[in-house]
Amino acid sequence: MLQLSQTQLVPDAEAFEHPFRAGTLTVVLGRNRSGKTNLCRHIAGLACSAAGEVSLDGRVMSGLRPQSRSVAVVFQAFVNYPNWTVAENIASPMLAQGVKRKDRDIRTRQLAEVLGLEELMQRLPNELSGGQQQRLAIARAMAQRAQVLVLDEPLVNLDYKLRETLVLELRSLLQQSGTSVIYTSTDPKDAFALGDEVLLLDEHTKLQSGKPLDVYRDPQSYAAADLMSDPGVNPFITKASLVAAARKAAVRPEHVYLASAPPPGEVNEFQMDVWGLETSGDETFIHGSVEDNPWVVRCSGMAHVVPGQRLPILVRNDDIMRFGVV
Amino acid sequence: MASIQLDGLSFRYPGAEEYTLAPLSLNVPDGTAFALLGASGAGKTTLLNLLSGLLAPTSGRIFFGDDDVSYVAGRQRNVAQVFQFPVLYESLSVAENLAFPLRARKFDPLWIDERVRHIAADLAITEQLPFVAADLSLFQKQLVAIGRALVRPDVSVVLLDEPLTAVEPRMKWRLRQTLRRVQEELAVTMIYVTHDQTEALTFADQVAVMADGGLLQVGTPEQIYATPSCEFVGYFIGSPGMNFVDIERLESSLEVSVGASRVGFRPEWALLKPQGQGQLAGTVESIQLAGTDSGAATGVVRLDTAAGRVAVRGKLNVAVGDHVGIELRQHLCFSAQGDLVTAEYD
Amino acid sequence: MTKPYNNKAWLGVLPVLLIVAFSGVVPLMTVVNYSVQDILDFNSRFFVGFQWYSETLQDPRFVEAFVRQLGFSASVLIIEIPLGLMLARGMPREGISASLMLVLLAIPLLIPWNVVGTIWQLYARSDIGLLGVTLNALGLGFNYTANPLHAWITLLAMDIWHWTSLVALLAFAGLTSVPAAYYQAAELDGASKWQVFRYVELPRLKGVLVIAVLLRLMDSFMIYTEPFVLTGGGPGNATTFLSQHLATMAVGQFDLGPAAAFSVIYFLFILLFCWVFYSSVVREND
Amino acid sequence: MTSLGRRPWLSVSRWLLVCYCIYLLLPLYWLASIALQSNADITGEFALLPQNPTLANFAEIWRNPVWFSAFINSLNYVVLNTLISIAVAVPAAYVFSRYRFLGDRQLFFWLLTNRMAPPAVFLLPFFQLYSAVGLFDTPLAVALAHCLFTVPLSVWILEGFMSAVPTELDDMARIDGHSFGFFFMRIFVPVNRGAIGVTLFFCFMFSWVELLLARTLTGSAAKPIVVTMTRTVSASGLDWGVLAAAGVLTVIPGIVVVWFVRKHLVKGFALGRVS
Repeated sequence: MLQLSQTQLVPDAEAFEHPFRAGTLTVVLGRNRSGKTNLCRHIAGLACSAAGEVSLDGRVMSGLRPQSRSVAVVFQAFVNYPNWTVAENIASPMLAQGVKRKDRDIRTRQLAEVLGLEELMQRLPNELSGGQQQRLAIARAMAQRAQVLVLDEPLVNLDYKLRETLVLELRSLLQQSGTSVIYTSTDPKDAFALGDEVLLLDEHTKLQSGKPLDVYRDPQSYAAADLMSDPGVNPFITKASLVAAARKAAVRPEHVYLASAPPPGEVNEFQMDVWGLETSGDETFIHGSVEDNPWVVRCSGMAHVVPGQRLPILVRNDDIMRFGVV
Repeated sequence: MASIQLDGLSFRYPGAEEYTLAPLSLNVPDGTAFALLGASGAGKTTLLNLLSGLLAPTSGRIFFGDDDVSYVAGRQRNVAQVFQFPVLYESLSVAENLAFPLRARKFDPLWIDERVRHIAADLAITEQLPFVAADLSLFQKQLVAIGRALVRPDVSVVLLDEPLTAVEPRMKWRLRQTLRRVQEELAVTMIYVTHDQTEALTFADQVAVMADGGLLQVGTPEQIYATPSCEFVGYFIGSPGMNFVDIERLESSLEVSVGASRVGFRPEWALLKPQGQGQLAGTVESIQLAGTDSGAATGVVRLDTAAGRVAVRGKLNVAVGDHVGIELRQHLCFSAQGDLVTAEYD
Repeated sequence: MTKPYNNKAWLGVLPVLLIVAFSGVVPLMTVVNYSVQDILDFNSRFFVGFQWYSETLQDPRFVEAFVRQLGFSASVLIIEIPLGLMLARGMPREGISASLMLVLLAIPLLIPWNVVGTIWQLYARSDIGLLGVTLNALGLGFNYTANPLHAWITLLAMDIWHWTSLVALLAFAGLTSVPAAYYQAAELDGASKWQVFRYVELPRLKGVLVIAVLLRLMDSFMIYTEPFVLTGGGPGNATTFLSQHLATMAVGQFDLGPAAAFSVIYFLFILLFCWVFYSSVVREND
Repeated sequence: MTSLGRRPWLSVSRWLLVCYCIYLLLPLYWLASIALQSNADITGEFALLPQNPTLANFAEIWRNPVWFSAFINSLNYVVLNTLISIAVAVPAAYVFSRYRFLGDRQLFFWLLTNRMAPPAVFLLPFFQLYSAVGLFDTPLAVALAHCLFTVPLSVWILEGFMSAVPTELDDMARIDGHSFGFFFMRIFVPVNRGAIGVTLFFCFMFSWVELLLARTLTGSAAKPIVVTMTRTVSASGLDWGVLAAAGVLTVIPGIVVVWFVRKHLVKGFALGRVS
């Protein structure tokens, strides 16, 4: 179990504690510049402005150099040794651990097969595609057989479709490995797809943590709710009766229904002035304003909506999230 | 403004055997928002460089309107391009940057100022006009780059090479909407290169899907999504993409077109049923949460079936290892070679 | 990612410090030491304060040499910087012709400075030199050993031959760092040649040009060997520059005090250039 | 790339480049032609092409121990200087590019001032210093003296190149468990071999061409080629042929070195900063 205590990701940030239970895959979710990379470097022992104690199974690692921590890292940029071949790159951590050549070659070949690099063994990293370079970095991290594996937004620089396939590969790969895995991302989909646990980071400090579905269902703050939806939650307006005495209230884009497809249960109707829409085929995001608050409605399939149209929309009562009830 | 007509256009680096861009023909009507969608290495940027005149075609013709520009130099083609990162005259002010192409073409100075102010207002960068380009934020710089491309009244086509790559995720949506709005207002022909299907389907009236230097399908976003011309397009569009199963593997019959050997269905076209029902039997292999719908958890269920792995989207009222039936509410038929066969579906 | 602060880094820098200090600090101290004393012989020295400094500054030969040096350095800059820039714009950027051009232009930078003097001596002599004979054949009565103007022109021609490549290669390095997209955008804009140079290339060349100007200024300011071999400072002392003047004073007449004072003034002048250079280029990058 | 977008306005600068190349090659051609002529032909009636070219002058150099040893002495201290400079500059440049430390900016500036120090200023003090230390008239003396100029330049160029190498590479090696030494020698230095090659060229360039310090710090034992050449002009009769031959021989090593590092030359000239 990896335990963080009095952790401040930047000097004046609010300190927090967090246990990463052994064998679990925790997705650290946060916007850009919310401290995700600092958290990764802090755990790995690399130079960064974070402070606080890091202990692994009770053993305090804070003072130790990265070399003597059992932590492997995959960086956001595809970092491989440019002058070594693919095989040498994968074998690098085993070389440092003094594993004998015979075993090294076997494990290198196994990992290369698992990550689809077996024909590229003698190639140099810059001859590989982006996806292959990141697979190489993942293979090397796994070759280390570290107790903790940290992946800092590993897929963000890859093509849209490649990202989708690699997330699947990573899921099966990481679950079998049995190590504690920390995976940072800005996309809540990764939290749902990969995370046994999710840790929300905002303004360089911990916001909330727990099972993805639990955190999604009852976020403890507006910011936590906002993080778990992409593109963010819809802020509720001043209608006192609806939101009772809550200081703040919001509803998730996917919980706003079109009048044409009403959901079960008690609903409230609003009118939305449509600005425009975005679609990826499977789902469509309708952007507009509801009582001059910017709102987004997510619906499945390709909705046919025209900018300037006034769209009747429905919100179920128990989909409204209320915060700071006085 | 001009329509773009390509026939048999291709490109191959001297000395290479296979084509970087296989011969293709395409017609882009004037004023359309056109997207070139494909993974990296699909030949999108090569096509763009052929249109901008940076590369000379190996074979085939390019027509802007009805004049043949295949071998005409870029400066005579009246083409504008927006790159992945903002390409501006860093030492000049925003106003000078916007006026530059107009001054180079010797338009009347008074008219130039008016035009620059009009475009700046359109892109909401009026206050930035006096500032030196180098001092702007990345987002503002890309807006100015777009302004430079739109400022010329006689521009025949505006080429955009993944213009949002360097922009922060939260700002992408705003830039996309601005681009779309301005494109409709000025009715200028735009060709938008991207590997991101959301950008392609959102921006374009017409989408061309490319892979390995070849053009697979051209159609409206709905056509591309609902009736992919081949299995690759079906799989490439949609996350997760379309499932494909061999017809003889199906449990029960399904109206199937003549000559079809495989059936394709999108995860949201299928429904999980109790064991024994539906056209396919499968065991749940993994569950991927995506959120809740009216309180119940929803997401993607991946199943192992006699015909291989499939993904079904819906309520997650199953657990790993359950044996269930899969009912296809909608499907398409594909030939053995993977091409769409005239589909019958309700 | 700002660089972490770590004083253990001094271990890596220590060897450099020792080597450079050994040949840099000790001699400098001795020079400064001599510059404030009157040394008759090894054991009789008198502290004379700034006497040598004021004397040197008023010494007409120093002032003449200084003016000549400024004149030479100025003319070197005026010709070599623009010429180097234009050459760089003409240089091929890809393929074997690019490598050949690089090697050809680098040659003069690799020739020992006295050999450059010798080459130009052989080349410009009016009896056996290709240039000398041709010019005389044209009836110009060219003789750089006798006529001060001819000596100056030959010296300048030699320096241009010797150092313009440095400016060209520096400018070329700056030009090749301009991403292709900027040229493409200018092409689509219909920008003219001049506009491409003024708005695309020049802004990116600022850093490199500052390096070129200051390198050429300082190196030309210190020039000794080539004029010594070619004209020996002659005819008369028409081409005696600062370094030569210092060398004759220090080694020749062995009056250590003034020579040391002269050296310190010379060094302070160079230090001034260096500070301008450091603050404009290096600080800009940090 | 078969491209239409080639910059058509190259013609003027390209034409100027060709003229300059001619201007550059003429004196070199003349040096070679003089080197191939006997003294009689040289001072005889003027001719564009060497009438009866002979290799006598080169043979004279090859046989004459004074010239030959001078050549070896020169190469001696140049190689020594280059090795010392690189051995010392590589770790320093690594540290400058990776860390901030007490007085790093001032030290970098001080190094720069040494590169710019006029050699003439140091003639006498060097002479005294190196004689006092007992190094006078040895290749090491000249090598060390040249370090005053080549080491700062090497640190400057290498620091420029090394800051372009992402620090994640160092982090990666630490996480893999490699010691600093292993990372430095097996990963960092090989990755920067292009930069080191270019720096080698700049050190060679400076040390090989310098005369003043080389002459001051050598007596007879370690007299380099550059000094022997100046002696020949003033002392013995003006044997132009042999002098030109020696001149040709001093040009060749430079060409060989620059040919090997030509690929990285441009980046080197950008001093690693602009790239």
